Amino acid sequence: MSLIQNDFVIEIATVNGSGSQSANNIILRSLFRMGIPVGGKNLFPSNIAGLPTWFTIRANQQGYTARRENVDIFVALNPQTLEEDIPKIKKGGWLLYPEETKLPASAETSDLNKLPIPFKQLVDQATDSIKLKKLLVNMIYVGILGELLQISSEVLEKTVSDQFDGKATAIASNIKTLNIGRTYAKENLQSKGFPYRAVTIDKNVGKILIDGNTAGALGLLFGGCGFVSWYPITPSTSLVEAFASYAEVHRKNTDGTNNVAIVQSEDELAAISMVAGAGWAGARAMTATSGPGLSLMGEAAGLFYYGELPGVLWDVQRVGPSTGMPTRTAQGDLLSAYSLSHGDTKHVVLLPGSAEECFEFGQTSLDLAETLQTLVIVLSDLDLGMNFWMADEFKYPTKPFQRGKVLSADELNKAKDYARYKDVDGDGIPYRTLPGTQHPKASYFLRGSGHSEKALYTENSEAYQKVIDRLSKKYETAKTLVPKPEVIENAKANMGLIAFGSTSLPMKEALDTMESKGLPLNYLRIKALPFTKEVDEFVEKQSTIFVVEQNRDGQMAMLLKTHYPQAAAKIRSVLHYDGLPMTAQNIYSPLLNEKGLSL
Amino acid sequence: MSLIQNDFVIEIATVNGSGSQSANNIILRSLFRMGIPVGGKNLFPSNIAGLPTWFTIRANQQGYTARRENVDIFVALNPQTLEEDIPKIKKGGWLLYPEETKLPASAETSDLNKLPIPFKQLVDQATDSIKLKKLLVNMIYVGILGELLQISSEVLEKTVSDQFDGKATAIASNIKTLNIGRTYAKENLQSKGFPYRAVTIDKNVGKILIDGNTAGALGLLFGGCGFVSWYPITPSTSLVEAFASYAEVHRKNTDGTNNVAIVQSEDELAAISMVAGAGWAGARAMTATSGPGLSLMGEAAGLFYYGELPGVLWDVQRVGPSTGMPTRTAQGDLLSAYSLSHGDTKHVVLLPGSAEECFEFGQTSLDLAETLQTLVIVLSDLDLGMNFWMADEFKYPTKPFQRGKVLSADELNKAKDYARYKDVDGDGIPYRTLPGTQHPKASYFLRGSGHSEKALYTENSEAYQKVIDRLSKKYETAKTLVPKPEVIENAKANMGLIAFGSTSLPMKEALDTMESKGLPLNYLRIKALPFTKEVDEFVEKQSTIFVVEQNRDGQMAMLLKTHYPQAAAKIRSVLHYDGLPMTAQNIYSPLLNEKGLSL
Amino acid sequence: MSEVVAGQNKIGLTKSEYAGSKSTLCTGCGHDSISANLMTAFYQQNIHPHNVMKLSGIGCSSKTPAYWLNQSFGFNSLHGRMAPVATGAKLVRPHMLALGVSGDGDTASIGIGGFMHLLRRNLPMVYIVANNGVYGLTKGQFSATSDQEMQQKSGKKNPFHAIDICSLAVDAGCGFVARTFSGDAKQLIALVSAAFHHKGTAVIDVISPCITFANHDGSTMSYTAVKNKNHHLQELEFILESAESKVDYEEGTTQRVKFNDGTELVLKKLDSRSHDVSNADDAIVLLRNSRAKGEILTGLFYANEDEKTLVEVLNLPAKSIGDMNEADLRPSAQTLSNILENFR
Amino acid sequence: MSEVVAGQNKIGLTKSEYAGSKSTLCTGCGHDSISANLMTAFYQQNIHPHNVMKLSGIGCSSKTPAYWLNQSFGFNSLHGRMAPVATGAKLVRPHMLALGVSGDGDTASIGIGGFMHLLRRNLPMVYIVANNGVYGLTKGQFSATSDQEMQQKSGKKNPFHAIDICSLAVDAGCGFVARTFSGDAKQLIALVSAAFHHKGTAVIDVISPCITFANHDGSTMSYTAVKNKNHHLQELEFILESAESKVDYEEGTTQRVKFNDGTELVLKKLDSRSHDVSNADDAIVLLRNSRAKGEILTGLFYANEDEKTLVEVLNLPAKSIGDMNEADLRPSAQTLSNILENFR
Ligand SMILES: Cc1ncc(C[n+]2csc(CCOP(=O)(O)OP(=O)(O)O)c2C)c(N)n1
Ligand SMILES: Cc1ncc(C[n+]2csc(CCOP(=O)(O)OP(=O)(O)O)c2C)c(N)n1
Ligand code: SF4
Ligand code: SF4
Ligand SMILES: [Mg+2]
Ligand SMILES: [Mg+2]
Repeated sequence: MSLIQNDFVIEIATVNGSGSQSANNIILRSLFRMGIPVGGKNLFPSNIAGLPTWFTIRANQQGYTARRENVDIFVALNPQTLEEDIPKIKKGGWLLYPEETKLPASAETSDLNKLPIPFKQLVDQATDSIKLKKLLVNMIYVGILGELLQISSEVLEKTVSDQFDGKATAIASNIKTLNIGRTYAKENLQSKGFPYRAVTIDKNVGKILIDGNTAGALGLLFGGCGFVSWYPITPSTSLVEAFASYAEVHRKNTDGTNNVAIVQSEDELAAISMVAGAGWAGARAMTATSGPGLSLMGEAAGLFYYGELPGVLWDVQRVGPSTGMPTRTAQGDLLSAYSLSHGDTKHVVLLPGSAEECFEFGQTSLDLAETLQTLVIVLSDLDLGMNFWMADEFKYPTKPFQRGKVLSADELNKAKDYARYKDVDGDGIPYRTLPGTQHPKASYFLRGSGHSEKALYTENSEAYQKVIDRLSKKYETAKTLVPKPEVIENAKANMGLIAFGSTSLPMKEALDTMESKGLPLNYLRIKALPFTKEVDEFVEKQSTIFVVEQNRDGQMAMLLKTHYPQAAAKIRSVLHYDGLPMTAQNIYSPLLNEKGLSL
Repeated sequence: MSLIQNDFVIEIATVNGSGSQSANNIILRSLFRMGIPVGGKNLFPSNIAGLPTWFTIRANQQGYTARRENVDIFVALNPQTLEEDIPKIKKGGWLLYPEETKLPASAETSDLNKLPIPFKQLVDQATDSIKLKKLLVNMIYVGILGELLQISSEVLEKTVSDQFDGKATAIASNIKTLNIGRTYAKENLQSKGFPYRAVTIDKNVGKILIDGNTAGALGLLFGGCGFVSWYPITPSTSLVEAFASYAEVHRKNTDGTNNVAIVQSEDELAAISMVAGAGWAGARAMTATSGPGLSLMGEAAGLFYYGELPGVLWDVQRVGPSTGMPTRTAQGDLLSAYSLSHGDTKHVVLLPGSAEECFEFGQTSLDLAETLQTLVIVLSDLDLGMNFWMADEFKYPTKPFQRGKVLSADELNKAKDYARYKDVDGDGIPYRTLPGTQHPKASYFLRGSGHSEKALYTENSEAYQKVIDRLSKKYETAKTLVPKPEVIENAKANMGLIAFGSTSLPMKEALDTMESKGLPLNYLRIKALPFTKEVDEFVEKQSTIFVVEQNRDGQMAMLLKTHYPQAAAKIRSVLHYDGLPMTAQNIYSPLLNEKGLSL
Repeated sequence: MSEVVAGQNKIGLTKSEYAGSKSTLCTGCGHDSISANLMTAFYQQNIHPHNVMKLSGIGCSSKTPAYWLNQSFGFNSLHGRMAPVATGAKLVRPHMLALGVSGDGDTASIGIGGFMHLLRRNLPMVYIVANNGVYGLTKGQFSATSDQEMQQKSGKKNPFHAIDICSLAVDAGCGFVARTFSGDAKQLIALVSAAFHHKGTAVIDVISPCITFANHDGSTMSYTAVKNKNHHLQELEFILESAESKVDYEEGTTQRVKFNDGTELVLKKLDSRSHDVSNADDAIVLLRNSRAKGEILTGLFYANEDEKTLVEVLNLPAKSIGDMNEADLRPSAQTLSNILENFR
Repeated sequence: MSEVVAGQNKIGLTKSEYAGSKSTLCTGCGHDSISANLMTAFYQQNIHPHNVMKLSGIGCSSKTPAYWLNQSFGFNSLHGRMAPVATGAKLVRPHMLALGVSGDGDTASIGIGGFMHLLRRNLPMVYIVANNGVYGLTKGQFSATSDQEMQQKSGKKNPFHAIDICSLAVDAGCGFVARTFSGDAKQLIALVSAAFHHKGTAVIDVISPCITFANHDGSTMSYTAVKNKNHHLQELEFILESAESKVDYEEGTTQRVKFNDGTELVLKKLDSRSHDVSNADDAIVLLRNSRAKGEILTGLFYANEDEKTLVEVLNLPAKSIGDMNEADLRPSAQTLSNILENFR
């Protein structure tokens, strides 16, 4: 038996509300602390308790931490899903299950190593409380996996105590249970030939393990967001809740007052409208939502665009259409976000592809919203927002906030014939004033109806057109200000691959695989709309462009074809839209297949 | 002096709420009744009374009835706008104005024939009532123009009495006033050399003169629309109000009950939601709105798409973004309508380009909504919806309603393993049942959340994907069912022009002009999304394609590039987006210019 | 009426024919009790599932229509849009019974506009608010019906006034307004049964504890809180005919609400504050006072069978619009010609 | 306080400095009177336009903020969204006075959700509903405040109940609820002046006839109807200090509403029904009865200075969020490191 070090996928099947989340976290984080690159994905149902949930952990020394199709080690605590779970396990993989579970026929015929575990008996040793048993049973498998993988007790126990953050009884009972599992494994499973091992290495120096929603919340916190209005919706809720809990502490003044206003609104129409009012009044303001909420914000989005109001709308995408699958991931809101609202409206869209970028764009989005005086839509997704991503420790921002062209009373004194909607600098970006500015020229009347450069009501064709043509120019200016794409050129390649957002996670693995199979590709990851000149250049250079995205209709490909008509004919779509986080195989399989290359 | 017969543009400038509308109508309709092709455009402000309004009438024997830039005969009843109005008048054109009006300097220097008219004095002869004077003064210019143009008294008076539909006193006083104007002109203006003449011809046999909103309302009436919910918004209001007033009479049973339910809702979210409920329950149901309302309907639009609910959303477009210019025309909602709602949603969109098509699509939209079990968005616009268009008399529909695949209890008895969302016929269109069907298999649970073919809740990737892939297939089927484009090939041409909607009105004039100037073009007018195979073929054949549309961003061009990547590079945009109805010159000028051809 | 067979109701259906799919709510959720009681009411009232439209918005509460009457027609719509969806459906099929289950977030937050305008229009339907004072499905945020000072699990207190579904409904002119508790089978079933027979909109605010996010100390809507604070205004009995009443109530202690089809709801006054339920002013003041005291007052607050319903206002015919076809909906060729005459 | 110069108010501004652009409404529109009276109130109350945020939705009424106080900061937002827009703006600049003008359609139809939740949150602002019972800007359709049986110009009758802005506001916990008539300068100015000093949301329902679409016989909101049906509940006088009152009222016939800044609104009871305006129950019942009688009752209905405002609930600091920058909004580098420790 040859050992397999630091390269395995564990999946735990259970039901939600059963408390396995913290157990899974402990395994994940312990591996992370051993310096092994890891990723964790929680596949949960859209209800509160009692339905199937799966948690997968991938540990991989090369840093391939995306989801992977075949599970090496499967912990089957949910007999209901066992039948559908068995096929997920790799040939020769390992199945841990409660000994009383009757395995389906498929388990018998599959090439599997089966480890029946006396969970009940073991947890009985840990506690007499029925309520606690339900929770602690999860620590049994933590202990067993810890022993099988040879995660040191020290690391595991430290992680447990961090997880239960000072709560001594909880820590003690969890460690006790964990060790019951551990001991059981030591005594009973050593001879089974379990090949996977976690070995301490040093790949995670300077790294953190975090979800994108928390990262985004931190970005907004350090980026100076002063106003948040939101209406709860999965999977964006945790972003605002994280922001609120940090702000609760870190925006609190010594007299107990708060340097932030957070309002849970009555619906999404109100949430985005509040942001409009707050942005107008001078706050760096934002709202967060998901698909249905995005649609409800359509009318107001047009007001931001046309009235030139700063604001950030953070959309954590889930599977549509309509209510869709609220707890599954997708990138299906791209087209809606880009042209959200009737009439000629188009938005600046940021596309974070990592936890670092969630943190960074939390700040950039506010800077751009104020600089460009417009709505900035950040499109994250459930995979990026709610799963566990490795990231470089976030860098403390040193640059001041970019607040754009705001005229104070003093500056107004100097300004000759100031007009709110006039292009003074040739970049399409006008100057604005804030309510309360003590100057007769400061006041103007913001409206979503036809207005002239002087912000006066108009139905005059030229006056109207002047303003909307300037808005087009401003959108051109945005191209020079939005985040530039990530580009990885491959000297051997003449074809290119374009992706964005959470598709970045499996990309390195996919590109490496394709290169090794004879399909080297140049790679560009778009981080924003409008497309910057780096995108122009990349598109021009490739002989064929594969656009990989997580939606059915190839929405990014549509936008690319539209913006690069000369290149439209060479654009091809690679689509994945089943609601599950993207794997490397989702990318390389169709491409290698099509090129007649085999794995 | 040579006479110009049946080829002139009259413009009347006044303020809204002054009652000139009926006077203008009388001139327009009298010319129409003389068999001369005419078009009438009302340019009105977004308030109720007191702001500038212009009405233009174009009479043209060749049938060029679109707006034209240069006015031949200008009636200036609004001194406030005179300064800006003067330049609109053609060199050598005619200006009628109240004698007491002080003309601006520009009027003195321009090459104009000025006819000061003693309006006050003349109307004083008509009535002593101050209130009536305000209204009747408009009939003075009707009389004068009638005389100048030599519209027979008989025609004019008959039109007046039809206009005031049996109200004897109103008819008498209007005719009296009209004749005061007429007499004045006969006595004072005959020597002025006014060259324009209206001469009876026979071009309008079998024609009517109607606005698209009324035409649409009639289409819906005869198309079997049984449920309407709406929230007032310009310029869609008159469609529903017309439908309601016809339904009031023609859907009334002898016992006073109504074969229609019309609900003025509290907002657009409610309006479209009511349509969803009504469509589900088996009615042919619709709502009408304009830009802001379209945006508010975004969330529900996704429910129609994914839940497969029939319904019609009639959007009479106005100028955006945001509130924009509510009384100006545009085609800026195309992209929003196409992909209305988050996630992978795409809609069937109908694009009527004439009053006939408003009538026809009033029926077709209901047929398609039920056949395809989806939302059908009809995109009209203010120009088509509210201005006066010539049309062939509408043909009474002879075909039965197309109600799609609805299973009765009897049919369910025969159906084996019926499933609501299953593709039985290979066209992507499933079978549905209506609430109340007395059969155990009839019931299903409609939801916008993830569902299987059996309409059961699902978060399963394959089950989910099966349904949304079928929706794509259904959209393919739609291509074979939606109205086919109008195509006019020109043997001399290798380039093509694509347009849609109200841009059709000036198109003949534009094409004729271009051909005469050495730029013959093939022409295709799109009537629907998705594009049909006729569009495929046309696009393929042209060496260059000019896409003419009334929006800033070239939205139709974007969709064409997206759908025809091979042709993307040859697609060029011709855009007009100042809020005014399209003219032939708006089309041919940029094209001739670019080709170095001169007028 | 056909003979009644044991284990079947008067229309020959067994109770299991009123069942739905398995609930996916948390064990112990108040909403599951509502489902169970609704099933009983439908069964007892001999309503055939085929004649029922069940509607909902989005939320744990709005999932429940999937858990009863599988043989009826369900529409799980959008968050906050149950009211207008029901309006469209009911107007097209007025003969069917429409029952909606919404949540407090679904009704009083995002859906308050639709709710209030439904009441103004008096759409014939039974409108149930499964009210737990929180957004269950998004994990326990306060809703607009959360009592002021109610605590979240985290200890965070709600700073805002609660919207009282019942006083709001009475002031909006709703002709059947009641409150009950999810677990109070007797009261709930009596109210729902009566609501089936009310001609217009019937609103029933059902306090329905969220066991996961609002069942702790500090929650004013926990099972314990409801137990302690629930005051029954009346004892309720729904009867199909005047003669049927099993109980002989003392003169003056009862009020009978008569529905147009001859059925009645008999109210036996239990509380000294028990008012004349035809008096809306008294109902509102009673509700306001009881709210101020922090109690949960249950019973029927207001009843009025005189207001026109939307179906009546629109004067819809006996034949459902949903069943109409060319003959009903397409005017004649002559009509078209006549109309077109005006455009010449 | 600086000396007052003739033709100027105490802050040295002339009345013309409170002017706005020329109105584009119909001649005789009630809304124009509201504008004129608002200007006077701002002038008289010595409020500097620079310190005012004026907000609106969409409608004829919502256009009016363009017609007064050109030197203030205006936000003509979206149809039905004035309330949330005001919420965002006011929280960011709590020191500025926020006054909104909305219509009955804007508030009671499409905007009812935002309105009710604004009231729940008690956002400090003056909320004026310019109420004409119709959608003026879209040509006279009934709105949610149209009285039942009110007729359109065409003779069509409104079949639905009116939403009563005032009883709704009282029940929702609003602490300043009044009604007046656009043309009643004295009452309107007194109410608006007092509203400027109220700590939370002040709702003033201003009956404002639409001369074009609702001024005919059969309209219950025409000038004639208002003239005939307007009953003043009280005579109102707003005073800056207790001592200032010019009138000496008889004991028992007056009530004084005191605001936290020492100003007062003196109410002299004119109607026998005149109640204690601190009693919400009485206010609601009074409003309901008066509505049933078809009269237009004007005056102050409810006042309560005790409820926390949203600014207080959020515990916002003296410095406006709108004036904050890095120093106030960006925690330290150390804080970031500490936080990141939890993600290792
Ligand atoms: C437009 C929209 N916004 C937000 C959500 C997320 N969401 C789902 S349910 C819910 C609240 C449910 O609360 P309630 O109606 O009280 O039902 P409960 O779960 O408490 O029974 C929310 C906010 C959504 N589905 N749609
Ligand atoms: C979303 C949206 N829907 C509809 C409209 C059209 N619209 C403009 S004003 C208005 C109603 C105005 O009524 P009200 O608020 O009572 O104001 P009034 O004109 O009567 O003063 C409507 C429906 C709109 N602008 N936006
Ligand atoms: S979260 Fe609350 S409301 Fe939702 S199912 Fe669980 S107990 Fe019920
Ligand atoms: S339509 Fe009515 S509300 Fe609008 S401006 Fe004219 S009078 Fe005023
Ligand atoms: Mg709830
Ligand atoms: Mg109004």
